[in-house]
Amino acid sequence: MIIAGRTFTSRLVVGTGKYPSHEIMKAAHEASGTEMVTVAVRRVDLSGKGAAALLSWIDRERIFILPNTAACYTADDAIRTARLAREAGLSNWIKLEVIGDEKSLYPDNEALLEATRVLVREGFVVLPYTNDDPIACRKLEDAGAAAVMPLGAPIGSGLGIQNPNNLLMIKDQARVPVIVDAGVGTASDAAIAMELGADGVLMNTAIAQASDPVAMATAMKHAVIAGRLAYLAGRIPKKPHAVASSPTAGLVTPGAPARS
Amino acid sequence: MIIAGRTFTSRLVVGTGKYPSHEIMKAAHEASGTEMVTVAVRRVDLSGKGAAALLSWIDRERIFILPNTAACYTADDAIRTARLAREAGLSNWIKLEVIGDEKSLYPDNEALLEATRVLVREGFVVLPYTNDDPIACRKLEDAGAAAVMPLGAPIGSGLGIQNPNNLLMIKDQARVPVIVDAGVGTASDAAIAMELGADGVLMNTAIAQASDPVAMATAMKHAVIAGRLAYLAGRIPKKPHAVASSPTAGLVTPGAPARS
Amino acid sequence: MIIAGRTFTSRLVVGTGKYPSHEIMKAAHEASGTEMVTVAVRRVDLSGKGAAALLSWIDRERIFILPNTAACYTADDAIRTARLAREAGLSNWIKLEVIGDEKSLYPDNEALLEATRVLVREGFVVLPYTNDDPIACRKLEDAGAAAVMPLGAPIGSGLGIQNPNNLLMIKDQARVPVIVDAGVGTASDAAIAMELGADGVLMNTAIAQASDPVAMATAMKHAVIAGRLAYLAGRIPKKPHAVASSPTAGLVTPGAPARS
Amino acid sequence: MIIAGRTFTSRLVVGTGKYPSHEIMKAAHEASGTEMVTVAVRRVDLSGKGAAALLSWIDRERIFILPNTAACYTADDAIRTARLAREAGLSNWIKLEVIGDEKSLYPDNEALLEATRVLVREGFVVLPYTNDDPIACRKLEDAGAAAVMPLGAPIGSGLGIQNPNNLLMIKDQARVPVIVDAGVGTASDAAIAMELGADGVLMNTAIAQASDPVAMATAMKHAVIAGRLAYLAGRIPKKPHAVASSPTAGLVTPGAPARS
Amino acid sequence: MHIILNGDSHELPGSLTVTQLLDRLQIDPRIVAVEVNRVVVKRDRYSGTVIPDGAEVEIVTFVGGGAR
Amino acid sequence: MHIILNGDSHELPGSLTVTQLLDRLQIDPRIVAVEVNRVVVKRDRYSGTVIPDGAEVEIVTFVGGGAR
Amino acid sequence: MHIILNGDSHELPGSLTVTQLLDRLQIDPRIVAVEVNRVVVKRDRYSGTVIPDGAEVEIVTFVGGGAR
Amino acid sequence: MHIILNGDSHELPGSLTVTQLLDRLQIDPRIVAVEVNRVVVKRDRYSGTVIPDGAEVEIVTFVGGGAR
Repeated sequence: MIIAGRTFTSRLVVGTGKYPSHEIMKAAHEASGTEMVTVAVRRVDLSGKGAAALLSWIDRERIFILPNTAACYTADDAIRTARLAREAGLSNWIKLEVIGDEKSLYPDNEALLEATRVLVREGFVVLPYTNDDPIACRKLEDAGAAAVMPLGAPIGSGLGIQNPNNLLMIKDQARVPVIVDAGVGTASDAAIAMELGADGVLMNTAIAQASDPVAMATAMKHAVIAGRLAYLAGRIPKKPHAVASSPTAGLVTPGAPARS
Repeated sequence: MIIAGRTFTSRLVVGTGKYPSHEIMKAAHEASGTEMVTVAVRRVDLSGKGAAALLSWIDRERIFILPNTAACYTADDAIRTARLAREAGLSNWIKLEVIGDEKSLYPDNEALLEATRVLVREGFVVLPYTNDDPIACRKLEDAGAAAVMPLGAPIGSGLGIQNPNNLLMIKDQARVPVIVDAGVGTASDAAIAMELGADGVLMNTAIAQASDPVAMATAMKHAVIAGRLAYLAGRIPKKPHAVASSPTAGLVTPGAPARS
Repeated sequence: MIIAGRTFTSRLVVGTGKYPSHEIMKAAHEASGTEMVTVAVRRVDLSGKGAAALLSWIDRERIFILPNTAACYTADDAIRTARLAREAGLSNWIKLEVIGDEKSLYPDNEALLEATRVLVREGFVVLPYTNDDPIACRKLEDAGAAAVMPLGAPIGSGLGIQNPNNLLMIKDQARVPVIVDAGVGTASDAAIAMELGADGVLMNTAIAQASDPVAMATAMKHAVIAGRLAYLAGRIPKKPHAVASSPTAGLVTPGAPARS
Repeated sequence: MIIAGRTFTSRLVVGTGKYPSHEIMKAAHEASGTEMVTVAVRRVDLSGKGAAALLSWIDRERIFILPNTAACYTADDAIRTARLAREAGLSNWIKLEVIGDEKSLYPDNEALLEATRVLVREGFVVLPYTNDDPIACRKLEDAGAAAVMPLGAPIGSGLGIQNPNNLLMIKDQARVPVIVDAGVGTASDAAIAMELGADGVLMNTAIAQASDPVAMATAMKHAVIAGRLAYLAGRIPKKPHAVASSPTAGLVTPGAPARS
Repeated sequence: MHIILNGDSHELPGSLTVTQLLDRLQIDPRIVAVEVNRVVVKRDRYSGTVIPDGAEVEIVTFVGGGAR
Repeated sequence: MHIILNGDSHELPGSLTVTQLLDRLQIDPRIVAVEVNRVVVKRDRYSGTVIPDGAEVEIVTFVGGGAR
Repeated sequence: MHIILNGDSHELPGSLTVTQLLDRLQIDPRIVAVEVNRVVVKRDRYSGTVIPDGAEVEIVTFVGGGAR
Repeated sequence: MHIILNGDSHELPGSLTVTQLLDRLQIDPRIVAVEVNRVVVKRDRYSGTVIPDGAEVEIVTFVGGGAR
């Protein structure tokens, strides 16, 4: 997977939140084989209680860090957060989130597009979190996004890919990598995303909140490889039951052919 | 729908259990437009408390009564219950149930087949409750069943039709009516069963335990008509997104035909 | 269903295109029980061949006509078309479509929002065709849309409701009617849309291109009633198989509980 | 996975038919990491054309050979074939198939049970191919089957697991290994089978008929590992959209539990 | 005299026919079926069938129930 | 005089009002709408609106179409 | 002498044991199984089993096949 | 001197540069970013940037978080 000229061997991008401990996070990152993790930007805790610095738990020799603008609800907030993230010295990449609704955590595509345009002009490598709308993805790409990151299902829902048809449409038209961001609940969900043609998958809760995050991280590593290989290998066609003697035979499950 | 020479205008068969009251049951039966209801056979309550006789709440002018062998776990029990039901004077029809497992309430097809053979020989009109196995359905038909009643999902589960492909296979081969028995949860489930080609649908919990049984009974009446008409009307084919230049074009979408 | 103060007894809105003949269209409209049909705006044919005027085939005593801006690809085009439609004298209602992509026929939500704002200011009753994005729907509502019309699946695809979760989210927040527009293929799809809480369903191809459009129109009438009643009646809960002795028992189908 | 006291490190069982060539079969077997392959029993070709002996293309150091009774339509045929297979000297294991219908290739459970009883008495290690009926699986287990092999979908259909609920029920009660046999089309299908708790997966067409069988075999190796680990890791619960104030909250989403 | 009636032991004053038993129990014969020692008694044999001492008697009727 | 009518060039004998144009084209004014140079002409202005030379004129009506 | 071999009629020069038959057919005995008149012949009985005239003989081996 | 630091009011002994503020707060400058009055301060300007009285100052760092 190549994004903005940078090559990633692993197609699995993971988060850094909601783990039981930093130790488990580190072990899960290693087990997942990931080469890119995303981190949030927040105010330093001034209470004196030096929280263990997150970055010290990430193996930066092997893992690229992708700051994000999680919890930003306007284009301005997201732009400001992106600038701070860049100045914190990691890179000029940003996982751009502009949340439209606190409950669903769905993106505000209008504000997202605006922020993408501004940040691309300022030289950022922008990876926007968007919904699974092919039109929004095309516009983000036209605005200079280095990848598009459509959601598979609501963040943290674990529902899996809700609308495979949309992902097919998005991938079919995209000239930048498509990374499914949010919605994965278990390994097969990641495999399905890859089988639909996604270039990568981003997940956090599915690993961090599993009963055994390290085992789940290993599962996800295998699932992404499995899904990618299956996509490339060319699966057998599906053969639903063919209803005899009908012009629409087998076309439609669970629909049915016309009878007189 | 013609079963054993008897014509039913309504394709909806309903139960008589689990209603909040006999009054509501009667109103729901009327709202559903049903012409056949199924009743269980149980020991008379000798405690003196004359439970309101069920049959007095059923409009036998319009509704045919189909006794069942619910709660029988062996072929012998089911056969004995069927004989008692016949002697109770309603008819020689029997909805044959031989339960294989208390938890799932799935049928024991082996015992069911045995009981079907015996009862058909004794002149019963046998309507066996079976699972959605095309081979079992064919054997029941060969044994003389007047209809086959495959389950859509576990009894009382409300999960809807779990395996549409199996129903298509069953219907495709059947020369007797196919009535989906069990698993319907809401109106669209009944419509789907009919769109798959089922000749009728039998349900109890979905109506009796709805918040408003009479409204749900009305919904089911419309749903069965809708599904049947849609089946006859010949639906448009499904057109999943066609991926232009891929060897796996369109294949990966759940429910997609092999070639669109 | 009340939209902009106008009450519709039927919750089914249908189209006027792709019928085998005007006669069949008229019969299908009648069979469907619809009280609102949508019509496109096009240049008059000047070739002298007076095409049978569409409007003469619509029973305007019983059916309200909703002009649309189909085939408009920019906000400007859609606005201009809406103004023409109003001047043609039927009403100030408009089914607003701004198409973003010729292949998918998905809406361009950014341009749609812009056109909605302009037309609401000009006094139109705007019913925008949008995708199933809760954030877009909320913004359209905030912009003054009289209803929101999220798609269930691509126009003409017949795939049915692709993302029920999105529709639940949209309906949960909406203060204007939600009409599922596009994607219905057969009766159960319409029932499902209504069971999810939609206030209405709009369809064209599913009826017009069915083998028997009039039968399918009747099916759809029943399906919409069935789905609405089932929604109001309060369905029974779904009970997937409960796996014994597990803290996550029954939570997750097709996922699975943790084991040691 | 331990069957009849024999331990298999790999949970993937594969077939030996329908490959483009023996060379590709051998490479696919190796890529899949399988430790058990199934072979059919057929009359020797007496035409003099010494077909390359299948067994010479199987690495018997690492791969256990499981003869099957494919294409047998009666208990007698299957029993006779099993006896021949045993005498051919590989082992006393048999993948027992008694086909009930040429079109669906579904098992005849009645005959299957009879053949299982006979062969178990004769000392065979019997692995019966059955449908996804929990009652049939329990009876096969009671008859002495060393594992049960329910189908996920029709043989060769590539439809994936059609009824996850049935597999959950089967696994929940089984005291012998459950191996999903037939129906897998792509990697995610295998992962789903394992996530449902299956002990193993058997497939042939999905690998042999893929555009690139070796790549698909590798995909399947990873998918089975991924699914197994995800099962053990304990996935996060699914959280469908919760509808605030509705009696039917969250119920209507396909696959959603009643309460999450 | 003693019989097993619907699973419970039951004392009778003496030898009874099915008709007499139903009458004694105040049960309308039109909506029940009767088994004596696991054999169904035809409706037109009620008055001619004497229940033997120690018999297992089942009297059943129809109650609500369907696909649960 | 020359106008662009529904995308095609069209010759007119001279200066016409919208009413006159519709009449000449035998179009029933009740079921169409008219745009002159991208501005909708109100129905009650048809007789008072003179179409300028070189104008782009659009005459539209309703046809079948819905969610395709 | 005449037998039915794998479904087809087959002429033999005279009475043969299973071992001799396999040898004549140039079949490696290690990867086949043999049935004579629907009864499996144990491998260690090949040399002692004489095929009767008119016998139905089946010689089978393993071929590719799985869950199709 | 008074500033708003990460949303809370904060007293300073006098005029400070960004470098001095971080030092005073014992914050490693390598893993934070600083905004003064909503403008990001470039890292190489820390020592030259004096924080004005009443300024809104934000000091941020990276914390765990992803697609939640």
